Amino acid sequence: MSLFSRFMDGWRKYRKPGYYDEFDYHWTMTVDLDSCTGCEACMTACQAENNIPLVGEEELAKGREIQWIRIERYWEGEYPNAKLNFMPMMCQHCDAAPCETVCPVSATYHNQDGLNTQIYNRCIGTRSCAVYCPYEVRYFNYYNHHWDSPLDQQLNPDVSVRGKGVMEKCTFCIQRIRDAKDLAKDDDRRRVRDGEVQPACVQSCPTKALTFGDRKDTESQVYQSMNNPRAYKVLDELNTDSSVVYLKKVDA
Amino acid sequence: MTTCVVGLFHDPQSALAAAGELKNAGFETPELMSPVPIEGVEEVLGKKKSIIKNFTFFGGLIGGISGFTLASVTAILYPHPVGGRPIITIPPYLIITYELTILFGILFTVLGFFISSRLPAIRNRMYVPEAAVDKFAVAVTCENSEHRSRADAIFNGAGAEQIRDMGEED
Amino acid sequence: MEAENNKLGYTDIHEDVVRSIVVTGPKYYATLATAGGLALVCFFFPWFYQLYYGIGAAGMNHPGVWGTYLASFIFWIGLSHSGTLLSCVLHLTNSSWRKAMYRSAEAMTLFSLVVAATYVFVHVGRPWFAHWTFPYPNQWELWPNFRSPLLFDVMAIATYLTGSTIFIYMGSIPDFAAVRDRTVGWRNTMYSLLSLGWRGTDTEWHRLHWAYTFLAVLIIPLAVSVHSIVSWDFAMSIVPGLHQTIFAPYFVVGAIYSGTAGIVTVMFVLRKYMGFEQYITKLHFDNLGKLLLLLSLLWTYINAIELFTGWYSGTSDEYEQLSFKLFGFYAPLYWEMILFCAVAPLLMISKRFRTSFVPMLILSIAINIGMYTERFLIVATSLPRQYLPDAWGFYAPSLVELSIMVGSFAVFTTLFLIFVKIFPSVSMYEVKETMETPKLKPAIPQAGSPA
Amino acid sequence: MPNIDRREFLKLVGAGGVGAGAGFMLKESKKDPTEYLIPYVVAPEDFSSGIATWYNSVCSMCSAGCGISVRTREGRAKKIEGNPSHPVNQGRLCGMGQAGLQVLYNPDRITEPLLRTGERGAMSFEQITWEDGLGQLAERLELLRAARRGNNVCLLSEGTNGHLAQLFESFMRQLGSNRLHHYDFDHPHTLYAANQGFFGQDHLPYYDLQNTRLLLSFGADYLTNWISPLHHSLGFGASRQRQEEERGRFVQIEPRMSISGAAADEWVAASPGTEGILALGMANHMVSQGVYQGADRAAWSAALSDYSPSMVAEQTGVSESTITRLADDFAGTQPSLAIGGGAAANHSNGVDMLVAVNVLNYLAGNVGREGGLLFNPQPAGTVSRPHQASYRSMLELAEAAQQGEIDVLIINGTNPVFTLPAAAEFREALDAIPLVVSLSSFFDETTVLADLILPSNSYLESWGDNFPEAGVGFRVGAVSQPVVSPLYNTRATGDIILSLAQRIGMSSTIPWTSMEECIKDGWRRIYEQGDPQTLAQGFEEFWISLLKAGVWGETTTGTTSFEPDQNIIAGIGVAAPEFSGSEQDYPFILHPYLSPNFHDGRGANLPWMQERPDPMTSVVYGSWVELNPTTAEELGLIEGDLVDIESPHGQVLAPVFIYPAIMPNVIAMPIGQGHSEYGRYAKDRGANPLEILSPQMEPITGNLATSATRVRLVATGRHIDLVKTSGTSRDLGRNIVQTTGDEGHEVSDAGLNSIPITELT
Repeated sequence: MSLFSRFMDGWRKYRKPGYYDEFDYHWTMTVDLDSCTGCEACMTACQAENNIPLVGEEELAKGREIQWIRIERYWEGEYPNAKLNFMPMMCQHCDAAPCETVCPVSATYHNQDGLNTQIYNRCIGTRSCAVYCPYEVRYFNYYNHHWDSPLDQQLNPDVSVRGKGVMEKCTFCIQRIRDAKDLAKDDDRRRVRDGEVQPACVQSCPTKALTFGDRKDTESQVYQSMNNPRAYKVLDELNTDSSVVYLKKVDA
Repeated sequence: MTTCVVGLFHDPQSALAAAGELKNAGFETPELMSPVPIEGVEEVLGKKKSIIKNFTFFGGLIGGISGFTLASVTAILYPHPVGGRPIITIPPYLIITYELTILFGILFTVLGFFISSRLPAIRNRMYVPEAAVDKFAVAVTCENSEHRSRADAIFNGAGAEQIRDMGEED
Repeated sequence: MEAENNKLGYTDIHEDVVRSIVVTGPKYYATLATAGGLALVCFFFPWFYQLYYGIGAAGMNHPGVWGTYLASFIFWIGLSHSGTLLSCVLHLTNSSWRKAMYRSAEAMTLFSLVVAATYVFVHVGRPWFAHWTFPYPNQWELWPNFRSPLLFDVMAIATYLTGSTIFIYMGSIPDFAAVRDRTVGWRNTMYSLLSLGWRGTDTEWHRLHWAYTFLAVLIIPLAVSVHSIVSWDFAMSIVPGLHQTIFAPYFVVGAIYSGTAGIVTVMFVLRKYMGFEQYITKLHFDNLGKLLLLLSLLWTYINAIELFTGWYSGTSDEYEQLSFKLFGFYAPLYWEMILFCAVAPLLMISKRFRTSFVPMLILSIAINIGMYTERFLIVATSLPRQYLPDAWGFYAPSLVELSIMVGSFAVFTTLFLIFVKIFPSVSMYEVKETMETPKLKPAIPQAGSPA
Repeated sequence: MPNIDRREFLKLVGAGGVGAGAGFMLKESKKDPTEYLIPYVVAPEDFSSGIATWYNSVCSMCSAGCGISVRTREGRAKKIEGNPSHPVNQGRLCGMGQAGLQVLYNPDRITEPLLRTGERGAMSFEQITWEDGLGQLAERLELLRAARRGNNVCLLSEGTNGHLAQLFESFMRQLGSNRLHHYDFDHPHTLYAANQGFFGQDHLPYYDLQNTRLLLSFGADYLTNWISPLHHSLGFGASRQRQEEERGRFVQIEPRMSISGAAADEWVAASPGTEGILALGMANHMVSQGVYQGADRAAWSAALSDYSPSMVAEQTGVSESTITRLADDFAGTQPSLAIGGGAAANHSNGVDMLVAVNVLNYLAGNVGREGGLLFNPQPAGTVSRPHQASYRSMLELAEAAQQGEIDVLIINGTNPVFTLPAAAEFREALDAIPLVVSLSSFFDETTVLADLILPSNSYLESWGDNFPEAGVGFRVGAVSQPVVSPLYNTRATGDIILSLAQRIGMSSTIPWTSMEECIKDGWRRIYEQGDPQTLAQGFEEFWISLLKAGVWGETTTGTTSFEPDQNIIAGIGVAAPEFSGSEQDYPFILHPYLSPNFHDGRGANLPWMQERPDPMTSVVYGSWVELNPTTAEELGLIEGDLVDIESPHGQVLAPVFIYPAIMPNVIAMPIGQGHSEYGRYAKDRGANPLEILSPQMEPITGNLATSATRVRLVATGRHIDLVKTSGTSRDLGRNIVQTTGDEGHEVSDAGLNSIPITELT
C-alpha cells in the first residue's frame, strides 16, 4: 500500500469525528443497580481472569489497591432509615475518553472494537491518564508484583502480567473477545453472536445484574437493556460518552 | 606588497575620528576593534545591513510549517483513534506549530549570525588582544609604503597611543 | 551606579571577572564538594533506588498518582522563568541596570530547566523509555500523540532549553574572547573554542547586537508559552480545582514571581561570595523589589479569582475540593503559602526594605517556599479527591520523595558553582558599556590633513 | 444460557479429556506436574497446548453444592466458573467459589504426611511415607476393633454429602463405632428442627425466591450464606428484572443490616431474638383480620391470642403500624414467602422462631405453591445431616474425651478449635485423646494439635459427588472429578478411608480400591432406579455424559399437601430470648455474623478473599466491631479506635467501625478472622468473636445460641487506621447512584444522548 494511498485512506476514515460508528463492534456493558447486591463475585472473577496481582496489606494501607472492577458503596440517610447503595465501577471505555487524549505516547487508544485499550509495552508511566480519568479506574503498578509459589500457577496464560511502572485497567476481557472472534471466523460467521462472549465479571454475576454485548446489534440483550428507561450514565455531565450504562436503582 | 597597520587608541572617539579620516583618505574601509560596541560607527563608516532578520523570519516559517505537517501527517499515516477526536485536531496541533516555529526561528537566527559575521573563524586572523580589554584599535591595509606613511600620519594625528604593524594581511 | 563605577576602569572590571574565574579559593572547593555530595546522597542515590524498586518508593497511590515530583517539576520550570525572560525584556527596553546581573539570571534559568528536565525522568514510571515522547521515525511506525498536553511540555521545554542555552552563550561570546587572552593551558583552549575566534570588530558587534535582539524577541513569547503549557497539564484535565481557564496566566505569573525571587537570592549570594559588590548594587535590589511587589499583587489577585470560581461553582465537587484546600488536612500549608506569597511581600512597599539586602534575601527565600507549597497543594489536594467520593484517597510524600526534593537544590547549586567558574558571571562588555567611555585627550595640533 | 454455544464448544474440546483425561490424571498423579510446562511433542489428548480444557465438577467451598466448570490449560487449573447446566447456580459463581483455586494453589498447603515429634501444638513434625502413616493408623484401629472398643474411634468431618458420607458411615459401622460426626459451624440445626416440627419434613423445603412477589426474611442473609446463596441470588436477580408491575419486593428484618438487608427494599430493625415474636404478631393480625379462613381458624386465634400487635410492638421495638402493614402486605401480595435464619435462628428461642415463620407461610397459604415454599422429594443420594453435630453433641464429644472414652479422633476438614467458643474447652478435650489424626491439608487451629497428619487432596484433585440440600425442588446430583493431578504427595479423603478399610480388612463390605470406583458404583445404583429412557442408554454412556454435564437431575417433585394438626397449633409460641450477662454490666448485645469473604473462617487463608474489601465496610485484611453512630458518639469512639469487647466469657480486641445501619444497643463483629494458625494469609489477623460467646444453647436442638451473648466495650485508648478501600461512603449530593421511583420509570434525565463529539473539538 503506497504511502499516498495510506494517507488518503487515513484521511477519509478519520477526518471527521463519529468514525467509531464505522468500527466493527461497539462493546457495551449495562449494570442494573437494582439487581446488584454488592456481593463482589465480579471482583474475584476479574482477579482470576486478568492476573491482577495480590497487593498485600501494607500496600493497600498506602492506597495502592488494584481492582479493575470495584464496588463503590454509598450510604443514604441515618439509622433507622439508612440505606446502602452499591455501584460496580470499572473502565467505562468512554468514546470521548479523556485518558486517551492525554497519553503522550498513545499507549492508550480506541481500537476497532470500540474498546479503550491500554498497551502495556508502550506505557512509560506518566500516570496522566489516571489523573484525567474521572472514574478513577486506572491502576498503576508501583513496583513488580510477586505471587507466592505456587499461586503463580493459576496465572491466565492469555493475559500478560504487568511489570513495574505500567498503567493497567479493565479491558472488557479483550482476550475473550479475541477468542470469540476467532471462533466466529472459524465458523465462517462474519460477526460474534450475542452472548457468545462475556467478560469474567458478567459471567459470574450471581444476579445477572451485568449485561455485555455489541451495541451495534440491535437485537442484542445489551441493546435492549441500554434502552431501558432506567438507563443513565455515571458522571454523564462530563460528556465522556462512556460505554457502560447503568440502570437506576428502583426506590420502592 | 600589502601590509596591515593597526592604530591603538585610548578612547573610542579618536579611534572613530581616525577611521573616518582613513576612509576619506581613500583607504578601503578600515576595521575597528573594541572591547565594547562603539556608538556612531555607522555614521562614520556607513550603514551596515544585516541579513539575520531574514534568517529568523524564514526559519520561523519553515518551523511552523514543518511542525503542523509533522503532527498531522504522522497522525494520518499512523492513525490512533483517540478520544473520538478528528484525526487533525487543530487546537493542540497549533501548539506544536507554535513551539517549532520558535525553535527553528532561534536556530536559524544563530545560523544567520554565524554566516553573516563569518564565525566561527577557522583561519587565525589579525587580532589585537588589548582591544578586548580597554583599547580601541583601527586596522587598515596599505598597498605600499606610501600608503603606509599616510596611515601613520593619520593615526598619529588622531592621537594613536601606538601604531602596530601587523605584517601580511591575509 | 554610574557614580560607583567611575572609580573603576575597564581593566579593573576585566581583572575582577577574570579573577572570579581563575582564582579559586578553598572555600569554593569546600562548597562545591558539599553541594556535589549532597546531590549524590539526597538526589541520585534515592533516585537509583526508585529506578530499581519502582515508583512505589514514592508516596503516590490511587488516586493520588501525581506527587511532589510533579510539584518540584513545576517549581523548577517556574524558577527558570524570570531569568531569561527578564533579561530579554530588559534588553529590549534597553534598561542598563540589567547588565550586571543578567548573566547569572540566565544561568539560573538554564540550570533550573536542567533540573526540571531531570524531574521528568524521576517522575515517569519507566524513564528508560522516555525517549518515546520524541517524534522520530521508528520501525514500529509509532509516533507520539500530538494531542497530549504532556507532549506539548516535552516540545516546549526542549525548545526553551535550547533557546536559553543559545541566548546565554551568544551573550558571552565577547567575554569568552576577553577571558581567552588572559588564560593559559586548558582554559585557554576551552575559551578559544568557546569564543569562536571573536575579535570584537565593529561588524561582529553589529551582527551580535541584531542576533541577540531577535533571540530576545523570540524567547519572550516562548517563555510565556512554556509555563502556560505546563499549566495545561492540569487545566486540560477535568479534575475539580484544576480544570480552570485562569490556570495559564496563574502559572505564568507564579513562575515569574518565584523566578524573580530566585534571582534576588542568587544576586545576594553572588554579591556576597563572588565579590561583585560594585556591580550588583542596591539599585538592582530596589528594582527587583518593585517587580516582586507587582507580581505578588497579581498573584494574590489570581488566587482570589480561583477561590471565587470554586465558591460560585455550586457543584459539590469544586466546592469540596476548595474547602479541603482551605480547611482540610493541608490547610496549614495553604495559609503558610498565603502568608509568604501574598502578605509578606507587601513589606516591599517601603524602599528601605527593598534596598536592604538581608531582609530581601529572607523574603525572596520565603516567597519561593510559598511558591513550592502552592505547587504541592495543586497536586496533593485535588487529585486524590475527584468525582467519586468512594474512590477518594490521600496523598503524602514519602522519604524518598522528600530527599529527592532537597537533593534537587543541591544539584542546582552544584551546576551553578561549576558555571561561575566557566562563564564570566558578570557580563564584562555590557558593564563596560554602562561606564563612561574614556575621556578624549587634548587634541594635538595637526599640520594640515592630506586631501 | 446465553453463552451456551461457547460452553458447548469448549465442552466438546474437553470431552476427550473428561473420560480418558480423568484416568490420565490419576495415572499421572504420582508425578510432578511441572514436567508438563512445555508442550508435549506427542501430547495427551487433553493437553493440546494453547487450548483450554473444561472439567465440570462440584464446588465445596460451602455446603450449597454449586456446580462448577474449571478451565485448565496445560494441566493446570486456571479459572473456576459456574456450571451453566447445574440448576442450583446456573453458570454463576460467588467470589469464594472462584477463590477455590487458591485452596488448590495455596502456598501453605501440607504437602506430605506428617508425624508429630515434639509437644502438641509445637508445630514440630517429621515427614513420613503414606505407607507408614496409614500403617500406624490402621494398626491402632485394628487393635481397638479387635478389642471391641471400636466405639472409642471418632470420625469428625466437615459436612460431607453423597457417597463419601456413605463411605464414612459404613467404615465407622465396620469399626463398630457410632461416633461419626459432621460438624459445620453454620449448619442450620434449628431450621431443620422447625420444619420437622411443623411440616414433619426431615429435609428442607425449596424456597422459591424467584417467583415470590414479597419476601419477608427474618434475619436470613439469603444472598450471602443462608443455605444456597447463589441460587437465592439468581432468584433475587430474576425477580428484580421482571416487568415493573410484578417486580418482587424484599423486606429484611434484622438488627444489623446484612448484604441482603442492603439489597432489600425495606430494612426493619427488630431487637435481637424477638423476630419470632414479630412473626407471631403478624400472624395474629392476619388471623384477627380474617385473612386466614381455614377450618381451624379458631384454634389459630386461640394460639396466637397473646401476640397482639401492641404487645409485640412493645417487645420487638417495631412500631405497631409497621407490623400491621407488613402483615397486610404479606397476606395481600400473592404469592409471598417468609424465611428465617441467620442470627435470628441462633437464639435460645431459635426453633420456635422458625416455626413462627412457617406459621406465617401457612396462614398466607404459601405452603406447597410456586412462589412460596415447595417440599423437596427425598434426595437421590445420601446427605450427611443425620450425623450433623450440634454444639451439644460436640460438648458430649469433649466430655467423652475427658472421660478417656475416645482413643482415636480422625478429623476431616472441619476446624472445631476455631469455630467453637473457648467455653466449650474443646482444645483441652483434644489433649485427653491419645491419637488425633487430621486429614486436613492446612495447618488450621485443629490440625496443629494433631499427632498424625494425612493431608487430603483439595476438592479439585479428588473424586466425589454431591446432592445439594435444599436443592431446587427436584432431585439433583452432581459428580466432582479431579481437574488437575495432585500438586503434592496428598491423597483424596475417600482413598485414605478406603485404604484404611483394606488394611483393617473390611474388603467384604467396602470392596472398592479407589474413590472413583466407589462413586461410579454408587451412581450405577442411582442409574438403575432411574427412569426408563435414561436406562435405555447403557450405564457407560450415562456415566460419560454425567461427567461431561457434571450434573444429573430428575424431575420428581415432593408432596404439596400439608395440614398442621391441632396440638402443633396449640404449641405455637415464642419465648423471650435469653441472654447471658446482665444488662447493667454488659449493655450491648453481640451480633456475630458470617463474613461474606471468609464464611465461618475457612476462607481466611485465601489471599483473594483477604484482599477483597468487605462488601459493607470495604475493610481488607482485618476485622472490626460495628457500632451505631449514636452509640459511638456516646462512648466518644471514632473509626479505628481499638476497643476490648468483653463478655462474661472472655474478651477480644478490635477496631471500631461506625456502621450506620445497626441498632444502638447491638454491636456486630464478622466471623472468620482471628486465626492463630491457618497459613501466612490468615495467621494473627483481626479477632475471632466466637471465642467470647457464652455456651448458651437452643434447648431442642442443642444448637449454639451464637447471638445470645451480652458484651461491654472498654476503650483501650489506642487507635489504628483501618485498612479500607473506600474513601468517603457518602455521595455528597452528587447523585452518583441514581434511583427512580417505584411508580413506573420516568425517562432517565441523564439519558444516553450526550453531546455529540463533533461539538467537542
